[in-house]
Amino acid sequence: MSGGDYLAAAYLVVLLVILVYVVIIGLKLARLDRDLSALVELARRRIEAPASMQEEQREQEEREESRVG
Amino acid sequence: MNALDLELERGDFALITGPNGSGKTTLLRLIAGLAAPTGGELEVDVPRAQIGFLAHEPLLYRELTAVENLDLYGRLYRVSERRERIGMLLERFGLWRVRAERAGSFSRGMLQRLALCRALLHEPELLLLDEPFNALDSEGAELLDRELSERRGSATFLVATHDPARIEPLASRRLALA
Amino acid sequence: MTAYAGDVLTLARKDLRLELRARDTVPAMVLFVVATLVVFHFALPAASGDLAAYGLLWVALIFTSLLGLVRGFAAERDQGLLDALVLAPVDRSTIWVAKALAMLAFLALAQAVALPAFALFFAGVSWETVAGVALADIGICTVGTLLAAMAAASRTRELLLPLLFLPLAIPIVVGGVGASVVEEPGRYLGFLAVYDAIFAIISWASFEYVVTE
Amino acid sequence: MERGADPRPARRAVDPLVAVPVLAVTLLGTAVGLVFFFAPVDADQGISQKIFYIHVPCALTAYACFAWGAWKAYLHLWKRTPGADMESYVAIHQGVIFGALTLLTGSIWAKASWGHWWVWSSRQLVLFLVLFLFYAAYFMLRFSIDPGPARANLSAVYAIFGVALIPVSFLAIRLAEDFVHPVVFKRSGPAMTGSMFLTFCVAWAGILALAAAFYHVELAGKRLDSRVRELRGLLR
Repeated sequence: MSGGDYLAAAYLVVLLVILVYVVIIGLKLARLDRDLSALVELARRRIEAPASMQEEQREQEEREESRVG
Repeated sequence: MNALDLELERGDFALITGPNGSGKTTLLRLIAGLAAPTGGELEVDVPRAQIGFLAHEPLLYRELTAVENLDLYGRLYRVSERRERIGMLLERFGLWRVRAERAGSFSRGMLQRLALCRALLHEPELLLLDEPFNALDSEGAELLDRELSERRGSATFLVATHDPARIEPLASRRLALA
Repeated sequence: MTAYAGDVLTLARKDLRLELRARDTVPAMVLFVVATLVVFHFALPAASGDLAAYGLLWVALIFTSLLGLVRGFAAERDQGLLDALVLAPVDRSTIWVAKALAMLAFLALAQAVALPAFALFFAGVSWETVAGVALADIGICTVGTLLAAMAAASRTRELLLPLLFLPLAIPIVVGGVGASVVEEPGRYLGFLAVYDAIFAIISWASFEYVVTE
Repeated sequence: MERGADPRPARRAVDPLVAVPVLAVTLLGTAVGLVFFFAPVDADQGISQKIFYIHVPCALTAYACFAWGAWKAYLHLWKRTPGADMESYVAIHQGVIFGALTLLTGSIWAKASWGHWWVWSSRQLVLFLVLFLFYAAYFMLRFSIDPGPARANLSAVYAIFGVALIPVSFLAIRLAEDFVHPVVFKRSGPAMTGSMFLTFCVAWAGILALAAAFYHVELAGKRLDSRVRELRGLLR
């Protein structure tokens, strides 16, 4: 390994860490997107179904929530 | 524990009821200054030296004797005539004959009585009692009844319990936590 | 000042009385340090000489103090007593000073056996080493007591304290080993004193936030 | 949340979430250009000396992150600034990332110039090893306490210990050299010519901007998390 290879290795390592960081942030955004779409679904159902069906709603949400979470 | 607003004047006797987990203990810890509120404001204009706190835990050192425990707190709370006051309290709560025994050897009821002595040792203005009657036998419960009725009016009380029958007659304020 | 000192005395006496009554920390520390030194004897190859022995002495001292520190707030934590001490109308840093003094006493007792044992098993213990140990003990007890209170508030108590303590103990080991090994150890003793001063001030100023919300 | 009724978050003059990354990209772009095409090759060490332009900035940026984390910890403890605990945590998280980068690039540089992946006589490398252990314990502490005021206080106190540990450990490492490891490999401070110094400054500014970008992105991510939790609570 010549001096130049080490130099390339050093900068490559930094680039890799930056890319890993971007991937992590991307995964977080994907998870947030999934959570938010579940919540939008929840809100829509809440508006359509009157509050009186609250209890039955809650079980369904629990099941849905456990699938998403 | 969700939102709540509570105003207490000096001399009030507030009874806090509610099922387990409704936040009774949290409320007492907040007022005692052992927990920080995450929202809203909390104002307790009673100095720490004037607060007596009875928690689920007896807050006593198992390895120390009854007298040593009360002596420790007596010094920290700068109680005047400490020795006499400790003797009187142990007498009143029927613990005089076991005063030199390790708190670790006490039964749950005796520990609760000793904890009451600790909470009343420095004649606090504000008394926060969390489930004071549980683990007390009938004799202990009568001693506590007498103590509460004697001090009613001269001190401010906040008593949390989930069977309020015993304290109902003394209460001037009631707060039910959902 | 006397009220502050009075509270420290009350709390420290309570810790010493607890130890006298239960007698579980100091005997364990003494046996641990002597056993560790014996293990080190077998761990040292023949030609390793005195320098390695001094290094191992300090490893033994650091881990013995860890043993004591883990027990530091055991009584308060197991019986939820920190609430009672925090509620008492005392300056919260007195709890730290009193516990640090108690730890210092336990450590000194363990080292009163460890240093002669080291001299017997390995190599002579110079006055500089003893001075180094004394200064290091102050640093260990000031920082260690605060970290013990932190660990007591966490779920993984015994596991967490060594992780929190060892990085902060590296400078103490450097100062200590230097004091025992180098000809003119003045710089190392001075460094230990500086370490003690810096971390005593920070611990004293921040202990209140470790035990209250 | 504090934004009240206005559904669309108010647009601050310049949103750091955009400005800082843009600054980071431009600075790092010029820095890489300068390093490879402008900065002269070192006479005795050769091309591998150019690792200096990434290694030292990462180290200095890590110090800055730890110091920023301690500052936020101070604000949390003594000034009760809301949100300071989260900012302290994120800042220290950046510090550990750039600390790890310092260790990695440093060991590559050590291999290039002295043939060993780890060299105890390079003080800065050893200091980062100590700091890395210390701040790894910071995360262990944080993950072993339930979220709440107690965790915030303990993390803040520990963060302040960390920043005090930096100078103390540096002194300890220097003192240790006399008996632990007589100095064998000593890198004379690079006599920096004008162009080298310019490249170094641009590289450092770039790395600092990169850390700031990560800091803002992560903070925004954490804020989004708490908003989603809050929304879920409301709809529950």
